[in-house]
Amino acid sequence: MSVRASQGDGRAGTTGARPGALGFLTDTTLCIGCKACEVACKQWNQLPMDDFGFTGYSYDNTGDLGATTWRHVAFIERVSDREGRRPTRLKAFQSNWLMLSDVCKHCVYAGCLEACPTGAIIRTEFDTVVIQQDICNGCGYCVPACPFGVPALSLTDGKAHKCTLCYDRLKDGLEPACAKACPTDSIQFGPVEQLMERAKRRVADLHAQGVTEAYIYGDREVGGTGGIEGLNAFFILTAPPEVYNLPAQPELPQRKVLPAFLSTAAAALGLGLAALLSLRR
Amino acid sequence: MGIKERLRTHVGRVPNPVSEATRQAHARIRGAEVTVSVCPYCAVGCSQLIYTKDGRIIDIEGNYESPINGGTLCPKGAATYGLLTSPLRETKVKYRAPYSDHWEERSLDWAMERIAQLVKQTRDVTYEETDEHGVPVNRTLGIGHLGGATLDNEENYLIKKLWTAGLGIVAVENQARI
Amino acid sequence: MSMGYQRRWETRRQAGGSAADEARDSYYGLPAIHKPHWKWSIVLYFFLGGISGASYVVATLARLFGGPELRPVARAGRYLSFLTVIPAPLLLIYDLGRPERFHHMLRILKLRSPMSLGAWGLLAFSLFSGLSALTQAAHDGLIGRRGPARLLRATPDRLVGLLGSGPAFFLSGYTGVLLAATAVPLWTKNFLLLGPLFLSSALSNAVTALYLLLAATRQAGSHALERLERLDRLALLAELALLLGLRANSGPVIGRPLDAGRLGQAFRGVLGAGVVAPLLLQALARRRHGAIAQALRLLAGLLVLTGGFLLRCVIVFAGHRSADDPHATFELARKR
Amino acid sequence: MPGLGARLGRGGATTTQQSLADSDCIVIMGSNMAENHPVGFRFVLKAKTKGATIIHVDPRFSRTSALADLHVPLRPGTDLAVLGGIVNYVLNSERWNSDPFFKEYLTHYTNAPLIVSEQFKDTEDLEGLFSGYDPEQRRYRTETWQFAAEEAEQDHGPNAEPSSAPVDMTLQHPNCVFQIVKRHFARYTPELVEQISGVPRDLLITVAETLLQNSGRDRTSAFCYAVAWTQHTIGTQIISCCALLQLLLGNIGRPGGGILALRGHATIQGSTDIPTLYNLLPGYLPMPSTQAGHRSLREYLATEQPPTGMWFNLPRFMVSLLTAWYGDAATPENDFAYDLLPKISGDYSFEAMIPMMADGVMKGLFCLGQNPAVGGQNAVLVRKALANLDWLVVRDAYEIETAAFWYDSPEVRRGELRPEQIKTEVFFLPAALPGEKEGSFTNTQRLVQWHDKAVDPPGDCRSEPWFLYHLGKRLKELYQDDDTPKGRQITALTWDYPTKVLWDEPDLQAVLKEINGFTVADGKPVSSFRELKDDGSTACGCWIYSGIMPEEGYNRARNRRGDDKASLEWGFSWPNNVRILYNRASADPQGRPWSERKRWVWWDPEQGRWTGYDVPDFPVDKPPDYRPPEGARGLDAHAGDKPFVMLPDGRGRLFVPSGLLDGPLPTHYEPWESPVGNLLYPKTPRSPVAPLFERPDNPYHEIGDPRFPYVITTYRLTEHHTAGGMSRTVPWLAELQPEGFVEISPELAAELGIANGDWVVVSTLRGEAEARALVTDRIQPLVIHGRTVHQIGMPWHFGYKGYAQGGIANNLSALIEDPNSRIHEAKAFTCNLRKGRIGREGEHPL
Repeated sequence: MSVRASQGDGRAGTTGARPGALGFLTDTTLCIGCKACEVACKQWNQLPMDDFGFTGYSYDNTGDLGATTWRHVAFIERVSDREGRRPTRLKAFQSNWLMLSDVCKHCVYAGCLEACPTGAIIRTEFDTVVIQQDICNGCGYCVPACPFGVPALSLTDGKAHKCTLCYDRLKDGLEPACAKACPTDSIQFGPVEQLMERAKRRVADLHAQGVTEAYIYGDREVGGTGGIEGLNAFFILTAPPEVYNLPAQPELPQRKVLPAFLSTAAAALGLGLAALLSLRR
Repeated sequence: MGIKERLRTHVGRVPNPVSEATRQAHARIRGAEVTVSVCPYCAVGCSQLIYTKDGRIIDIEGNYESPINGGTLCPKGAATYGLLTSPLRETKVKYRAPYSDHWEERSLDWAMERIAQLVKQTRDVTYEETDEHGVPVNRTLGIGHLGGATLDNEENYLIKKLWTAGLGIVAVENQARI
Repeated sequence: MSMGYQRRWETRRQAGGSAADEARDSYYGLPAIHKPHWKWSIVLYFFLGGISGASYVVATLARLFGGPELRPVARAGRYLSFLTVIPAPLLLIYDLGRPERFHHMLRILKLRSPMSLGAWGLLAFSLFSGLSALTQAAHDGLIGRRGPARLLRATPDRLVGLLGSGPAFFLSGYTGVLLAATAVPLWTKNFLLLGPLFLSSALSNAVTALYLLLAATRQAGSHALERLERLDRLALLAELALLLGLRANSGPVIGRPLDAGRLGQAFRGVLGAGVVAPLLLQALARRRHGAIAQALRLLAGLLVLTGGFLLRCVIVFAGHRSADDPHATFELARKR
Repeated sequence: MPGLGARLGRGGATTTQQSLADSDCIVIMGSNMAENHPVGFRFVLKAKTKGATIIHVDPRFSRTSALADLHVPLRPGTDLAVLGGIVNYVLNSERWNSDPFFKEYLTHYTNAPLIVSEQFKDTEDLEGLFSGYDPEQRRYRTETWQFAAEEAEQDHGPNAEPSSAPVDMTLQHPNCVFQIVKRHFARYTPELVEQISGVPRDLLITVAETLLQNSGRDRTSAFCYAVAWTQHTIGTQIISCCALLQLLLGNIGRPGGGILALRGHATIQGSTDIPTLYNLLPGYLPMPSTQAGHRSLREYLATEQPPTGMWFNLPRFMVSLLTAWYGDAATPENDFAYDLLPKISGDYSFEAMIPMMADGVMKGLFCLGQNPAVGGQNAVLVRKALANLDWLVVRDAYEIETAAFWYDSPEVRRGELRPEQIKTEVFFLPAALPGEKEGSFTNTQRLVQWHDKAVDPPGDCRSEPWFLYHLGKRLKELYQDDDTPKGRQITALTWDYPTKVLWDEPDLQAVLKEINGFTVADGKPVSSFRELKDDGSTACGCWIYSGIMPEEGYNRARNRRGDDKASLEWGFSWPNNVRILYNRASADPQGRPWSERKRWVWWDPEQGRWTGYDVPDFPVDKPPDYRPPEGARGLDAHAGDKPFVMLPDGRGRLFVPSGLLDGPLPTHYEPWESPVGNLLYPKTPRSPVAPLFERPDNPYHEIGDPRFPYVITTYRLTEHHTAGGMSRTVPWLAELQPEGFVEISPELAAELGIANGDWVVVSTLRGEAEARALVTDRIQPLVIHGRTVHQIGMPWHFGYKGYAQGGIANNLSALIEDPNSRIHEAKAFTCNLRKGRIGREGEHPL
């Protein structure tokens, strides 16, 4: 896939990440789909197992991110070509069976956070996005407000949940559980600025090794678009975002608030006028 | 918090009202005791840290110091806490009498004594002092043993020593064979 | 796996088809975003809130500009507004995952969150609606003649009505913005239309409700009813235009739930039976007299109200459907 | 393990996981490393990041293949043909014949130049058989497999290889090992290998060329394998063929080289070193056997002690072991109580035990952390055997299938068997888990690591040492007045370990000290096996672990200081803390590093000793130019350029005159159940010496049986562990792979009308298992002998207990063994598959 160059909005850098922001770089080219991240996350956060069953979706039996699944590994089989021929000479690193450990993107501007009417969702001192469980009243508005399908309401406690980027661990200077467990360093944790530099070098290396498909998902060109201004948890992918069930150029939903209110106000004026004209003596 | 500060954090375009619980949040392993362990699953040999508070395990993670895993774990290793605390974990002795259709709960001491008696009975009946050529063999084929590859070296040593050298049980086998 | 959608193996799969085939067009057809959990209580809130706000506006305008003929309209509008706003917070609290924490809604005021604005707006409007209704009741002698009643009669009800019309319009229309400011493809794609659509529908619903009430109780004269019907016609025409615009603007992929299945039928039902048919029936009624005309108007009124409720059902649940459709999400967020 | 042992001297992995990061090419074959050893796979990716080529040879496209540069699909059971093809290509390649490195390594470090007896006849001459075959007994006599000079001295026993055997350093002699090997593999042409295995010829050549380009003075290649090599009737020979190839390529004993055996259990290596195995004593001493003539200690030593090499020290190891076990009862006068040690006279391996139980020979069984009702071959027969026991003791943390067979097995659920008909008295004792007890595991690279105790086990859960110690105490008491051998055997056993307060838990430091060895007089630990004596003055439970506790209270398994080189201060690696085995070979014959890049252990002429990053696996002060004097014994008989210290002549063996039961050279035979015959040797399609269990409840499929047209292979998933007792019971793992399934290709699915997610039933003559079908391109049909052969893959974790359940794959497999390792064949057999279920909808699977 080729990602078109950005429109050039004059801002430096490829994301609007704030200085000192902490985040994840999830490099799918190093992912072996072991799901250690899923388990380490559930272990640390003491999340229950899901209501499960065999899906037939390759090796993905958890399906998506949810209230009790904050890391989710997607599996996409791209083994055969159209004629059913299996490859033998493969691209360097992950190829043909794509695996991605999905997670909350901790957007630079986050739809869930801006939607939250109670202030339960906050931006922390680490620039991560966290749902405060002592505040959330389960209105559920953050759920559709996320362009990535991350937060979800729990059936058991009625509140919204998602990855906290291990906020409690960060407070003690500990690495998030998933990044720590990841055996192949597919999940890397650190200051977003450093991770972005590393990701760019990695993508350049991959291109040099013939993996010309590799690109960063989560900057202002793809993933972190439309007012989101980049993702603090971003990815290196080798196929179009949709393959991994990710939107290519999502928008921050709250961008619509003002224009929508303006059009509604205009309608109110119009209808009010119509009413006035209709009703007046 | 002053009213001004409160307004600033609670009213605005996108205010950021941090709760008291969030301010107090911290890793539950803060101040916990740490014990170094080894992952019980495969043979890669990942070093683990077991965190305990008040005699209870609260967390198990990889050990950064290990030259093998360097803090990482696979899904099974990461689930070790679950292995120790699963709701399905058995902590009571269960006994099933011959031809019975149900388990019975028994004391550990009763079971140990009954097992010792059964070992003696079976061994006494099946013991061979010599083979058909009169060569001393001092063994029993009447009792067998399976398991060892998930046990400790010291445990394997005691198994081999007690069963084979002490009781003449020769059919002692573990998962290395499968 | 999050709740609310089926696993693929519960549906038909083709012999010989592989896991790779199922992930060819999308990720096994699984949703790319999460839809909200909103069910009937929210739809009902949208409906009643719309009527409440719009009837308040109608009442205010009737009081301000309608002259004595429209006094009954103003009175009925104030009562209707108050009656329909009472269940609103209850429906909202009922919908919460943690209802006991409903007051957290008023913990902050967040200008970027339509829901936060909505909570405050609903609170503000309830005060106005309550005050106006009480004032009306005081005038009508329903709460006695002394004490508070006297105080209420002294309130400047026209000024109150004027001030309350802002929140009233807000309550009728913000729900459209609430839907628009999400990642749900059908809603956000039509972000400029939903507010006006809900507003016009609210107006026609409120007017129709008032019309039926006044006609049934024979409280208003024919002039008053004619004016109401005129307003209803305008509102319905606006609604018709907005609905057609919404369908066209949604496009083939995002708009698919408006075409297919039960929701498609419902959408066509809203258009046909909820908007076009009442317009035609009203036109027909204007050429007739007596019982037939009354029956036609009654039918038209019922169709409008049913259509108004159904419209909100369709918009909400078709939105859910579009959220479950990864193609709709990708269409919305495709590379530009 | 005999596969590596026979050619290199020890059965253990020759290298470490960390050393893979130094590889230039890594071939993963017979292993799905990324899935089953994800953390070990880090080092593969580290090598890859540095530019190494990763090759995965495997029937399936797995998570390992996804990260590889080459995926080489082959039919299950044809690994040896593919390896043979690589050997053949290498020997005739331009590079191998032009770079002097290879021949220098070969002539000095291996037995390639040795001349083999004229009487030896190869499979080339005898249509797939070696000389000395006895068809009656289905076994080989090895007299004709010896080296030329030895023939006259047959009396010295099978291990007697004098270091003075004739050699031809030019490798031209027609009967030198090198020429025999070359002729032996000449048949394995890329074309024929393609027909047998389905590996396209150009792909085979690419693999061989990649290996050649990445082997030499300055480059090394490594092989990683696991049970997908061992679990074949020719498993040992597959591994030994890899050892042969790595010797040819000069990759053994060098950083980034070697063969990494990937073990599946936490201490499968340890439970072989300190074997809970019927045919071994600790430290790889052979178990005394009446069949081998071990009637007395003298005879035992006479047959097993070679005059040269490390094993010359056998008497010290054996006497020290007997002293450790029988203490005061072991005296020089009574041959250290050798008679009390039981003798074997047959096969009592796991597979042999199953018929013993089913036939009532074996009446009682202990299962300590093993789940044969799921993990045992022909699991239907296993459960039948369990139902025929008088008593069964299961110790586990969970109620596993083996404990529940009498009320919850498929047989009971189908109504074929009722609990009221089963006599077995069953004890389930809850076990303590690591974290609740201390002890040591030996990992896949022979690294012994101690785990400390964090908390007390819950309820009645107890450690194995507690159970054994107290059961032993009770039995000693029961037998205290019995003066017959069976009484003396148990009463003589040393069993006095200090105990700790809680529940009288035996002190494992004391057990470790006994394993390490100590001088009897003062009880002080020995610092190395070199201190062991054959006069009863030392006791030692496992000589290869000597040095793990060099002084009282110093437990080297508890060392926890790692570094980025050999990490000598992290744990203890047997032998003697050596990390890369045979590392003398990391230097050239003169003792200099082969290259700066591949420096590891070298001779320091100034200090007059071997030095380097690792502990030298070699007498530390033996100079490279040392030549043994006439009549030298033990290690003194090895020259200074012979790295393979365990072997009689110190040379790695391309040709194995003894120690392998199925031939001195690796030969491809088809799996016992195969869709096709053997194209290499049509008259000898299958292993001529594989031990069979021919009985009505263990029937085999004939070659090409049309009722069972598909090849099936069984395997594990990242998300589960072995027979599932430790993973299907854990919620967080169960949800990740919640049900049993079989993987089939879209081609087969289309043929049989099966949709993804459908129920299917897999069947053999032994039994059936049902599962969901996962239709995937990762499984592919192969063209074999010109016809399409479909493959089926089935994870074998699943059973009828725990959260995640599914049909038992081992219901399908058969009792059949590799003659050397006595490991079964579950990686390749034949089966049928149909759409449908055995049980009813809504029931959990059978």
